[in-house]
Amino acid sequence: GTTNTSSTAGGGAASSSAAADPNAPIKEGLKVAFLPKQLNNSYFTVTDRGGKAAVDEYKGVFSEVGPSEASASSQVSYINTLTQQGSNVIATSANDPKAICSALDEARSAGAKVVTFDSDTDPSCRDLYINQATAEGIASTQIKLISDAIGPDGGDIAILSATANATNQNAWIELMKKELEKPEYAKLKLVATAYGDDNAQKSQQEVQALLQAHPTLKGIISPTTVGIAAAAQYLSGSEYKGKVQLTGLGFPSQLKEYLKNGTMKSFALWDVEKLGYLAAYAGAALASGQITGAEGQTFKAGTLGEFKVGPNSTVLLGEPTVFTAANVDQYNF
Amino acid sequence: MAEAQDATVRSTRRAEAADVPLLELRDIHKSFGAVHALRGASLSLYRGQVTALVGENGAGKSTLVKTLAGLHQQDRGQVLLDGEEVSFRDPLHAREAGIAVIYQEPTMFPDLTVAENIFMGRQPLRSLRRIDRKAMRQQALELFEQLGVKIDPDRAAQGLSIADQQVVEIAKAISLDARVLIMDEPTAALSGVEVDRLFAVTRTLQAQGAAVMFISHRFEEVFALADWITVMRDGAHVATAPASELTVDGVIRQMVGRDVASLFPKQETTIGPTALEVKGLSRKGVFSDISFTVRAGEIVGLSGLVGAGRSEVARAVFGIDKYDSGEVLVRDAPLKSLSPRASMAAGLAFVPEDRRKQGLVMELNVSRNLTLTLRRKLSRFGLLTNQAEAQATKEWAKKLQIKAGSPMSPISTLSGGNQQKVVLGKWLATGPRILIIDEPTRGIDVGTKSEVHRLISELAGTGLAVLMISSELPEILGMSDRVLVMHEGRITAERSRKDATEESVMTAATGVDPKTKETTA
Amino acid sequence: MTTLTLQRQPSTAWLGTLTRSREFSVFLALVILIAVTVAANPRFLSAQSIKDLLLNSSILVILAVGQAIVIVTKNVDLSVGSVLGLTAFATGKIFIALPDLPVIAMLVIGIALGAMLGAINGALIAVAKVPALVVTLGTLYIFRGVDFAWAQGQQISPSDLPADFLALGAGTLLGFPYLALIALAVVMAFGLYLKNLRSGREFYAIGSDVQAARLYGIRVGRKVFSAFAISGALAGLGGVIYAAKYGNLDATAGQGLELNVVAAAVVGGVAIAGGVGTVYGAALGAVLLTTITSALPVLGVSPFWQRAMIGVLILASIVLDRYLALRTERRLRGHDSHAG
Amino acid sequence: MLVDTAPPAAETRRAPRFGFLRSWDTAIILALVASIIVASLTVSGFATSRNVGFLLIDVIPVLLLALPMTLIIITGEIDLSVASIAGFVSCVFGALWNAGMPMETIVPLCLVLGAVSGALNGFLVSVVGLPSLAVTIGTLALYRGLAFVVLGDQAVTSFPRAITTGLQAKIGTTGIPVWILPVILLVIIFGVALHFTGFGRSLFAIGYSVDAARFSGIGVARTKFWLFVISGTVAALVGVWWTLRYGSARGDNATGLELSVIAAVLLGGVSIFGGKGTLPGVIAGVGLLAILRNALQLASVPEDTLSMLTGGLLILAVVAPNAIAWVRSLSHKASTT
Ligand SMILES: Nc1ncnc2c1ncn2[C@@H]1O[C@H](COP(=O)(O)OP(=O)(O)OP(=O)(O)O)[C@@H](O)[C@H]1O
Ligand SMILES: Nc1ncnc2c1ncn2[C@@H]1O[C@H](COP(=O)(O)OP(=O)(O)OP(=O)(O)O)[C@@H](O)[C@H]1O
Ligand SMILES: [Mg+2]
Ligand SMILES: [Mg+2]
Repeated sequence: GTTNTSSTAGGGAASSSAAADPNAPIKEGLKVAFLPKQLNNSYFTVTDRGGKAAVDEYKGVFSEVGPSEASASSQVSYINTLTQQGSNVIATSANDPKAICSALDEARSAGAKVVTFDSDTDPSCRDLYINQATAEGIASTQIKLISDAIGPDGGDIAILSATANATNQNAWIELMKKELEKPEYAKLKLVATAYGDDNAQKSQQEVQALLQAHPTLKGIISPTTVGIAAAAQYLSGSEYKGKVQLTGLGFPSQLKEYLKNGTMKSFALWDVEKLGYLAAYAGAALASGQITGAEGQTFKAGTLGEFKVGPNSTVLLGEPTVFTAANVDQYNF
Repeated sequence: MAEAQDATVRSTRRAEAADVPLLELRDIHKSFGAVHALRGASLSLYRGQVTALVGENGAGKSTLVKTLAGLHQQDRGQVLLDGEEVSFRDPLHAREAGIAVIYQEPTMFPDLTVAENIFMGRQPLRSLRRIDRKAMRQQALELFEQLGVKIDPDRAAQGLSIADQQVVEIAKAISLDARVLIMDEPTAALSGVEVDRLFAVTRTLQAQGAAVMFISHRFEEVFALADWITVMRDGAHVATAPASELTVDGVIRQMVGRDVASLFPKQETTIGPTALEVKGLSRKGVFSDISFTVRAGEIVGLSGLVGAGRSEVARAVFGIDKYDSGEVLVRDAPLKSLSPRASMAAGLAFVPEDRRKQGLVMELNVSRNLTLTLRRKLSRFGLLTNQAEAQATKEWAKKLQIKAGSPMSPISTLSGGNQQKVVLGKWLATGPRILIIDEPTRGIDVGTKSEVHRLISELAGTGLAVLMISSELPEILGMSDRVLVMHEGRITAERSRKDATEESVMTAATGVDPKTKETTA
Repeated sequence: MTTLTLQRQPSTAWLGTLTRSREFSVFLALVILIAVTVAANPRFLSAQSIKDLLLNSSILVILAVGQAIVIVTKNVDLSVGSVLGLTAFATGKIFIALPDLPVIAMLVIGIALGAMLGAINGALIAVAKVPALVVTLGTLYIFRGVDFAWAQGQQISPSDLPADFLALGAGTLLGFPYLALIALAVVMAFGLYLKNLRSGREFYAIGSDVQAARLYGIRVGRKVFSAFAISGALAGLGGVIYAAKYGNLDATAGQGLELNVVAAAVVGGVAIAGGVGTVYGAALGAVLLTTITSALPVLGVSPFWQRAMIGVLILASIVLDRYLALRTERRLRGHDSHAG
Repeated sequence: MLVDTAPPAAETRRAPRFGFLRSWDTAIILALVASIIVASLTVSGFATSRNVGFLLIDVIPVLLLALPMTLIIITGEIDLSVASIAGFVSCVFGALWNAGMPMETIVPLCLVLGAVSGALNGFLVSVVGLPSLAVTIGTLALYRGLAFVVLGDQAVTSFPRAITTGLQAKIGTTGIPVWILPVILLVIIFGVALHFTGFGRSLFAIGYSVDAARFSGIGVARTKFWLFVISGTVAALVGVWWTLRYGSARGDNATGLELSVIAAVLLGGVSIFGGKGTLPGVIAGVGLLAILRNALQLASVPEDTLSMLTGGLLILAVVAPNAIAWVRSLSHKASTT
């Protein structure tokens, strides 16, 4: 109801139903706000850095706001504030796919464009989702990495996740389980999933418990940056170093020590900075009317080149990068 | 010791005492906000002599003590020690100057052992400045022996009866080997035996040259111990004279500025049907097989030594504490449940012995305290207003002549006696049929005491059944229609008013025949 | 009244005292927990696993000691998690600026920084005479805010820290991790101080009855101030150790730790009402809580049940505490004083 | 008549009708009014009906929880488990909804569950006699744990849009949410109970002295027990509200809310030691924190500053009254000498 009326009143701002003009210039002075899951989280510090770089390129006004602890309710109050401030673009990573929906609806009805990145919301309450890598790609890469690290004999593996509620973690875990059903991974057996709550100490204790409860454990996948760093730190100082393999998603800067000292052989991550950069450009494209979020539309994202909107109003950044001792020094995040 | 001999010893000592007092207070003034507690108080303490300080409740005695102890700083006036002016910043400073104080209200560390309570901050040390626990225990035992009591130095202070707490306080004060010993109503919680022991110890200290100040509302104690008596009224010095030159009536007249009517204005009443009946009440380790009745219009005195378990019986009857077996009947019906609420509903009222902890909420004002038991009664349609409370307060403050700044004054700013009146008031206002009253006049001055007694008597006259616990034998004998005596958790005697004599009650209370005791001594 | 028995049986009395003590019951619970876990999985008692347990609990032990001292004075320090976070981050920043700083110097700086933060708490509480719970809840927010404002999302990695500093976190001496030895030293030092020195006993006096403590001439304000400074200093020490142990630091280190620290002290028999408890108990409580977190997954308890189990254990331990206190009280009643 | 020993001090003469408003409460209410005025004038976008709507709807959970918390803290206890109970109830709500139970049955069941959860706290505190700080640290972990036991890593989000948006309905164009009205009614009920009934009087007495309250015939254990039951029930209400407002039932709902609630209550002038405090002060405390947060967010003040500000205000709340008293005593001394 309110969406239609307010978007016509909003003048230039295009809505999904309006036609896109791929050649429209990016408006100057767009107010672009980044709302991560949590401030002071190193992952989002990097994405937002990328976002700021993009916004500076197209002469927008960048701001970063967010809660100090990852919770959906405090994101809602920030979305409300942004709505009230008349933001043109809200780029957010959702702590809960549903909980921030009605606030985002209200923001969009007030004329803001909503881009989600890293963690999506319900597709109906945002204009575009920037997918860092396909969930399938993330899952299959990690299974492949652990399989390669353990070797052809296979064995028991475990997953160390973040919190039990982390939506994308849970999606990846499901897909990893599917991936393991493939015949080439017949010798790998997932024996446990533990939750380290993205807390270093808890993560380490969970790793210790996994190792004791499953003496035959050969490998651990930790698809969360806090978890993998804590696990690597523990393994490197324990008798399991080099005997139990570790992989997952982590920052090269945090983990290069452990690649070099033999605690782990490889891990993966997408280019986090580019994720924020792309989200900022996608928001500008939406707010300038270049795209509406419909499938098949294209827009140019600064130095990253051209991107195409896929099904479900999703834009894909690319496939994850795999880091090994050989290439890790080339990255600075 | 023979009295005459004692008196001569005292008068010689007085003659010896030089004119320079060991400690002297001159024209002390002290205000708390608008309350002018001291307005020209003076006092002199001499080496080897006991000075008693007497005055009505609220006269400013305790305030003077606290000024001496360094707890309060006077607004005006001088404190002289050995003729030199001093000013005590804090209690430590006063203690270092050789002043030991027993405060009116015991100050204890409930979680620490008794020995540690005595020696906190002065614990005996061994190598490396470590505390020597063995020596500490030994010294505590020696102190208790001197006081003739047996308290385990290693037990926690928690759970000590008020009397034992007072004993620990005394032990603490004498362990300081102080030059000046100040005792603010040390005997209020003690019974005759302990009081005698305390006096013996005091006399020893006195003989060693200490200056002693002693506050009490019991004149027999004042005259038994003191060389000098100083009278205060309304925060000011009234008179100081040798005890031997004074009489009880004279002192009272100076204290209150008028003559006091009879201390025990006992009215004859017609005794009605049984109001309260207690049958076979027992609680393991505290009291056993307690049975008695109290009838309408009757005052039953419950006597005994401190620690006999009287308060515990009262608490159990009122529903504060649980009991193991037995029954409490109010007008032939058992109480609905074991709770103060049920007891109040049945018409019981209970004035507890420890007014600061049990009787009053010290942080609330007079009005809120007085009406705390009237929450339901004063409510209209479930709502309670300040006006209703103020009305009730005015009425009872007038009836009991409560001295306070205003109904909104914090109760903590009232003197002990006036606080006690508020406790009485809050219970009398409930219109009870049975009143249990534990130490009704503890720490109350003569004037007020006589009023309280008159009040109790009058109430009994209107058909109230009263169970009165008291450690003061004259009070028991003067007020009771019937006397029950407890000893070690059992009722050992019951005497009618005419059969109750000091001797017969004491015999039952101590479990020892005084005559036998004398022959063995 | 029962007759008095003042004579004790010296030969076995200490045994009775020991087994009746609160610390003993915590210790017993710990032993039972370990025994059950080992029965289910013998690897729980392997050398590596014991080392892990010691390492895991050392930070909580150190913080619990400080907390115990504060709680004994009838106060509470909720800011310890934030103090730890701020010092941990400061440690990283200082090492980035001064990579050659000796490890010992860093420990001293951390302790001093923590003591300073604790002194802010202590000063507010002692001078302005305001409740500790409120003040430290306030500084919990403030110190964390400073941490956030300083970090601005910055992350410190192990590669930013000197190798010998990281070795402090993982290294061992005669098979004992350095961290466990530091924690043990802290526990012993404060344990002896609180029990055997006059100045240590004053903490108990204050917690037992402040008013009485004043009358005894104890300088209450100064003493409470020092309790908070100690707690802050130990949290500062904990922060440096945290940095050494985890290497990866951001501004969120130690977030939410305060409840664990208070829980450790409470489980260890330090009464919230003040005046009761020992740092040994608090330390045992910390080890017990850490061991529970380690043991539950080993026992195969579903991760979803773990938190609930910790709650149950905290409740069980305070119920036990109450039971023991009641027993003591009953004993005191049977054992009375006056033979007048 | 009282026998006046001295002229009563000036403050004792104050009209007794609103005597329960102590100086700090008055100060905090004034601060609230002042912050509203200043924010309206200086922060663009603050004084709009949309923003008022945002503000009021976000303040509901803290406001609700602050009501029983005030009573509990006044009796000298504390309840740290409220947010965990809300989270637990939220998960049970989700699980029952998933199981196909109608809303009309679920909501009362959830309230009962909250009451039972509170009753466990109440039992341990009042009957067993344990310190509430320790007990509710335990149940904080327990109930949050049970929330995860119920829903595990799942979230239930299939609530009808009609209900979730209906909760945010506004009264006409005022921007004031409809659902604030029953909340205000509850505030009034709690306020009257605390300040104008015998029950309220007994809470203050308990807070200052449990013994004296018991000896005055107040059922201390019973009162405390029911306070915890009420607290649990209100927490359950918040759990239900939270679930529907955000359309999502999950284990971590309302995490950490207890500290915000306690901060607001203490800021409102309630003494953590019990015995002292007023409901108007608490409402002002809740409002002040919410308005400052909202206004400063609108003014793009960063989160770390907001958190420092919250902490600073809390400390100010306890330091200021003492500082004022100290200054007064100085000037009093100066005038008497
Ligand atoms: N801290 C205080 N604040 C305000 N008023 C006080 C304070 N302490 C004492 N007073 C007042 O000072 C006066 C003297 O009190 P004090 O306790 O010295 O009397 P007292 O002679 O010891 O009486 P009692 O025999 O009842 O113990 C009383 O009016 C009392 O209300
Ligand atoms: N709080 C308590 N906890 C445990 N035991 C107690 C407690 N208070 C008193 N007792 C014990 O109960 C018994 C009776 O106590 P108490 O001295 O109060 O008796 P009483 O006859 O009422 O004396 P009085 O009324 O003269 O003080 C004693 O054995 C005492 O040690
Ligand atoms: Mg006095
Ligand atoms: Mg008694």
